Amino acid sequence: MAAWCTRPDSMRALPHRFWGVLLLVLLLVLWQVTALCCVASTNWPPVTEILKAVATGLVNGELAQVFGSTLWRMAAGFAIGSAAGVLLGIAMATLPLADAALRPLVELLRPIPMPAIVPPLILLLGIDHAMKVFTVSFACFFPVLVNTVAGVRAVDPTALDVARTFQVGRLRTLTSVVLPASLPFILAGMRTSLALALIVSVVAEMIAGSQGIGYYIMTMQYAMRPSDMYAAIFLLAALGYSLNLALLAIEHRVLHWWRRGED
Amino acid sequence: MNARVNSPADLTLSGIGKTFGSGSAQTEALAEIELEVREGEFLAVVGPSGCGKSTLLQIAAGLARPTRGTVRFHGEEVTQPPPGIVYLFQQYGKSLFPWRTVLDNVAFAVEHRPGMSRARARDSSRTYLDMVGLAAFAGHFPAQLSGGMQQRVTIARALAAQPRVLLMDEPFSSVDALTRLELHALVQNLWQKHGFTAVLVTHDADEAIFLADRIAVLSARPARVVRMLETGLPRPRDRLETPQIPRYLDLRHELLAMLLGHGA
Amino acid sequence: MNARVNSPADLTLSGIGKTFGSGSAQTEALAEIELEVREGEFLAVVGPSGCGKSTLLQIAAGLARPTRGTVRFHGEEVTQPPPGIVYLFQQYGKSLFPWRTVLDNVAFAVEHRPGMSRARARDSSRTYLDMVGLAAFAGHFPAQLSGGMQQRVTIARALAAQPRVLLMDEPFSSVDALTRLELHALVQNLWQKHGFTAVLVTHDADEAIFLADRIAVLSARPARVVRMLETGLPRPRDRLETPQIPRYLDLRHELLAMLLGHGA
Amino acid sequence: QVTKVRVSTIPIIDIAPLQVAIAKGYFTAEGIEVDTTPTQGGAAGIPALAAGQVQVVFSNVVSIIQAAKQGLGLQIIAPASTTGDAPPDQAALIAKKGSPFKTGKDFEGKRIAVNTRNNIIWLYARAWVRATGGNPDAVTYLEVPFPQMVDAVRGDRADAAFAVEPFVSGGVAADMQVVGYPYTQVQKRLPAAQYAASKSYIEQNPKVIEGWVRAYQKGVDWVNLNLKSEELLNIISGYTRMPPQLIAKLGVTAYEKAVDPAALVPVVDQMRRNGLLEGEFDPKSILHRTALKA
Amino acid sequence: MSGAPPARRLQAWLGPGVLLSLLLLLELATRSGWVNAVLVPPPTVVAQRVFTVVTAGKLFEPLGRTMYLLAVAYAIGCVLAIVLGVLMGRFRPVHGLLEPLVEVLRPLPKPALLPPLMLFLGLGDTMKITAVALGVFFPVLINTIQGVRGVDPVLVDVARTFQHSRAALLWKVVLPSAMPLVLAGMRIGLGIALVLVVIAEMMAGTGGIGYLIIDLQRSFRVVDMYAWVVILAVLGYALNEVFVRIERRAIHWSGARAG
Ligand SMILES: Nc1ncnc2c1ncn2[C@@H]1O[C@H](COP(=O)(O)OP(=O)(O)OP(=O)(O)O)[C@@H](O)[C@H]1O
Ligand SMILES: Nc1ncnc2c1ncn2[C@@H]1O[C@H](COP(=O)(O)OP(=O)(O)OP(=O)(O)O)[C@@H](O)[C@H]1O
Ligand SMILES: [Mg+2]
Ligand SMILES: [Mg+2]
Repeated sequence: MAAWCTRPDSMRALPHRFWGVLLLVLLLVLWQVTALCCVASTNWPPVTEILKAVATGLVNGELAQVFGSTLWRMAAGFAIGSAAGVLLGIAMATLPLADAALRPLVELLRPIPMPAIVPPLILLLGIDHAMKVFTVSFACFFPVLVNTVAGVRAVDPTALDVARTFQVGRLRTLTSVVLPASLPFILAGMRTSLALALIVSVVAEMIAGSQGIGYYIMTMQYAMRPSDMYAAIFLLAALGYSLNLALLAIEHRVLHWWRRGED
Repeated sequence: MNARVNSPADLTLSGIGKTFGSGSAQTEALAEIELEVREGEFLAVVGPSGCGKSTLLQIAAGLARPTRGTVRFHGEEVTQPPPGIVYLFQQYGKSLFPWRTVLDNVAFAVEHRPGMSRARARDSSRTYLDMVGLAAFAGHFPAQLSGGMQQRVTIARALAAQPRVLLMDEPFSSVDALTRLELHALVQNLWQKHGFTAVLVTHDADEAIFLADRIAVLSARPARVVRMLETGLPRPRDRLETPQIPRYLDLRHELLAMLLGHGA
Repeated sequence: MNARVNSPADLTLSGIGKTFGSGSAQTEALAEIELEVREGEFLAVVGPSGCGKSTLLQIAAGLARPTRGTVRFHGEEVTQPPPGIVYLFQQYGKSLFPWRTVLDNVAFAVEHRPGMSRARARDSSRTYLDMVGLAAFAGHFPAQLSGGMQQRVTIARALAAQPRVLLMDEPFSSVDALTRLELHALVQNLWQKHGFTAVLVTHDADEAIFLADRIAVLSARPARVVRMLETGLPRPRDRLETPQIPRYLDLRHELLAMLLGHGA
Repeated sequence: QVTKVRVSTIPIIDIAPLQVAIAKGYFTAEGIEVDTTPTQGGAAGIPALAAGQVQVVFSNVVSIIQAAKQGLGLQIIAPASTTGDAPPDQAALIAKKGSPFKTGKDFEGKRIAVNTRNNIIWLYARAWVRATGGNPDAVTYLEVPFPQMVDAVRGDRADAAFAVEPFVSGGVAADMQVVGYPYTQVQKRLPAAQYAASKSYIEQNPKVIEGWVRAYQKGVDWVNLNLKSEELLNIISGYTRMPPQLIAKLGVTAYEKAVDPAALVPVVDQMRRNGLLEGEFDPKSILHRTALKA
Repeated sequence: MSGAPPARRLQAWLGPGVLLSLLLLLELATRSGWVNAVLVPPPTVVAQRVFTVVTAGKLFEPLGRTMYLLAVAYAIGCVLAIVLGVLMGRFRPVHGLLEPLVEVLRPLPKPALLPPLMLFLGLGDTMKITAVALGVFFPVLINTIQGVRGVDPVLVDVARTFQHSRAALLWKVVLPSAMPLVLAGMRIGLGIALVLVVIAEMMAGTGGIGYLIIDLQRSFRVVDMYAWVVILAVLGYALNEVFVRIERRAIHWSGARAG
């Protein structure tokens, strides 16, 4: 039974991520060894080479510039997509007509992968920032929308009646009751979107443009500099990891009042 | 005390009927309710489970519309929550805003009123928190309080709105038995002090007898008022002594016999 | 009746202590509990909020381990839930499986036993559902029942396991006052019929007096047994008549005075 | 006053003259400010051209012909890369060292990796198989991105790959060998890639296009004169991100200043033969006069 | 408000109405030359082409391939994620062991993983299935962990007090309680899977809808391309609808689902 309710004390003694980080390190060592002895491919450089490339890229500022350019675009797309998702989500959850009007459109657009609609995107938005920011917002939009709708619908009618019995107006009810009450859902949607935003900005940069991580990865691959390519991928993983942690920390602060276990 | 019981009608429900759904899925919750709530009195409404007590109270509060009949508050027809009537919900867990501190939850009742600054709203809220004995917890969040304390916050919030009528829907049913006894005493004191009109919906015969001046007994669905009892017990009432008074024991016997439903 | 009260000890708690956390965040919930539960009796445990009643009951059920002391069930030490002891949870809403029908929820108690086929498990479950008056609802899902009905399902499930000891943690606190009265009668009847040992944790003085043979009163945290009352009221007890007996009124006065905590 | 011209490019050695012309200020001298924007091949570049988002696009000849045939209204204004009279090329068919493949016949029933099907690499892989005595339909063509081709051959997931530089040299330096140079072996002086602009833009801005081509041709002249110069290597390294030593090893070959209309005919033939083109098509119709001037 | 039939009928037609008017607008825009008809063909032309594709029976081969890849990859991704999710949600040490790896891999764009995937898995279905399964894996995993964590301790204690074994606890209590969240994750995963299958077919294609779309795009056969994009959208819509129905039946007991 012990393992079910409490974990063994030997495990608890160490911070529980220790073993996970150890596993990660072991996998990297395995990579290093295979790269040196068994896998004869330029596309599988030793980890030490990659780390060297990371160091060089960081020291000469190139990687910082590459990442900065992606982050900026990602942030813009994320902000626009999330805002649109929240606004439309509230509209769809509170106005049955808005829901009826928009739902089929939304559900049909959702499964279309971005590379399939590059030509009309280019036609409407060009091949620069606008197009990339749009694709990022488009991807961020759906999780936030779906979660906002679910969150607003889950607001307890009692909370709305409280506002009514105290004569609180509709707009104020929206901002001071509905929005905070659905915040946990909205933030969960935004966390999904954040990972998507990173992925989509990188993919968009791979298709067109001369900046950012995606372009850097492609160029390095075509220039036969796989170590530099993997350096960018390593940093990308680190970036994604820390962005998620950052949003979790924000969530923790904003939602300190929200306890999951409770029904 | 008796002056109150004979004062003019404050809130009048006449010919109230309510039917949910339509066609074959129709539920008639309220049949034809006639009820006069007198200014300043403490009225309890008891009735079997699901008979329509909450529906009735929500209609009285203007939170729901009746299918038939009218509600008048000081002569004016009630079609939406009117100023002066405040509804106290059963589920304190759902009616407090978990993202607001205790103080700001109370302030919610008044902060939006014209001419009310945030600072003033908080000041007056503090007074009411003090009345329910929670001044020390102003900065806490609801989740940090016990159930009984949370329900006290909702009481403070309701009072902060300075209602003329306070409608309470089973406000004590979700707290533990001991806390319930404490809250009974608290509500009785506040009511005596502030002189608002109180309507209490409950399943609990003891609670109704202990708190109310008059008790309206509803039938099973569709609900009608089948009896109106005057308690006539002296005030202030005491948790240990009052239940030993013969009049109390008689009322209890009568009410329970009716409710446990060995017929009507 | 009195034969029961004097029967040998069935479940013995000796020197039970429980401390949560460590270092500065330590909470001592139970100080040093000595308690003998006699075979076939109905024991109530009352005490102030948060004093450690649930903790005590969980230790007795083998669901939690004490920091100090031992629990013995018929002489054997309890370290995990032993066959023969069943725990009835307060939150019926959380302790029923929403994805199982009412019948299958009851069958959960026995379906895994060796030699028990699914059909037989269901058959016997039907019998117990019948006992709590829910035979007609076998195919419903818990969400389709009222709170009182749900709690009846958990009672049927507990009985289906044919326990020798039934531990109940405030089983009636989340249902409405009238339903509570009905459940009191139901539990009393089932207990008289099946002859299991019953331990009931509650906040409610009336409930404890009405149901129990003996009442253990706990102090505030860290809990100790500060009083043990014998009710000695005749059985079967009746909801209308029993509370009018002077002995009942005396017990109620005594217990409430203790619990409302004007000192110990 | 200065006219802005956006050029969609691919960051490979072939656009060296364009980059030189930018670096040396030849465009500025013509009153043109060129701004390059890399895309992943013609699939993004040509729609951008049609949408008016870029004015000039670098693309392989097959894509240009296909786009023109589908009515996207574009014309070649200048040559970009042309193969020589004899091997080696920048693109080669490679296989594992010691493998027995010599001719197209040997590849029947085998797998050749190409970057995309229905495009120039695929087209000339088929043409080469046929030209060297094999049946192109008896060969399987796998889509593999250029950087992964050597891995695919090495891992026996393909028998050969039609790869481009620097992957050809990289493979040969390790464990690959060149089987053939399909471009030149099928067609000498193959006009592999060109710069194109949209018809409407050309009509509205004939002077700009002329100036653009003049500046570009100056770039070609400079490159052809400085094929081995350090400066050229640095310019190429700047946009391809390949180390200059690697570029030096690969070698930069001379560039053309005009497109030979006759050279387009066999390309169109090959496309027709392999099902990429149906119906009438006159290659001259897609050549703007600036592409013809020597 | 009172649920009168005309109002409800209006609502039912509103969505398709909005869709149709948008298409009509597009039709006018392309016909009148506002929008470059070569890049964005009129919807009627595309609709005609969809009709031709369907009636000529050219639909099934690519659709079948795409669906096959989708089904296999989706099944693998879901099963792995649920198994690992239950282990990670239930056992802290397993969680500690795998969490950093998961969190590092999760935000990586799958196209960036293509080089090593191709190196080790080749170009065939194995590679594509792995890439897609990986995309399905993460949302399902995360939701499963959350679902398993959210199992009410009271339910676990119920199983214990009735003497159920650990296996039964897992099977009868933990899995069903986590089911609403697992299914929600699987629904997100389904959307991602379709997008990824299509992208995988685009990147290393030998067939399927994705390959067709990219091939048609590269050869500028825009009408055909849009015909397939429309087919793809309808496929995604239909898959989601089917899933939602199954989900509703499977967890009819859970009131929590919305959206
Ligand atoms: N929105 C609704 N739609 C349909 N039926 C409803 C609705 N609200 C209430 N009802 C039905 O009307 C009847 C009365 O409900 P109500 O909640 O007023 O009873 P109650 O006396 O407050 O019950 P309880 O004792 O459980 O608090 C019930 O049968 C209920 O099912
Ligand atoms: N897992 C735990 N970790 C830390 N402290 C705990 C834990 N469980 C209970 N406690 C603390 O132990 C004390 C006793 O808790 P318990 O739930 O047993 O009290 P109770 O008498 O059942 O309360 P109630 O009247 O609210 O049911 C409380 O102060 C509680 O905060
Ligand atoms: Mg009610
Ligand atoms: Mg407890």
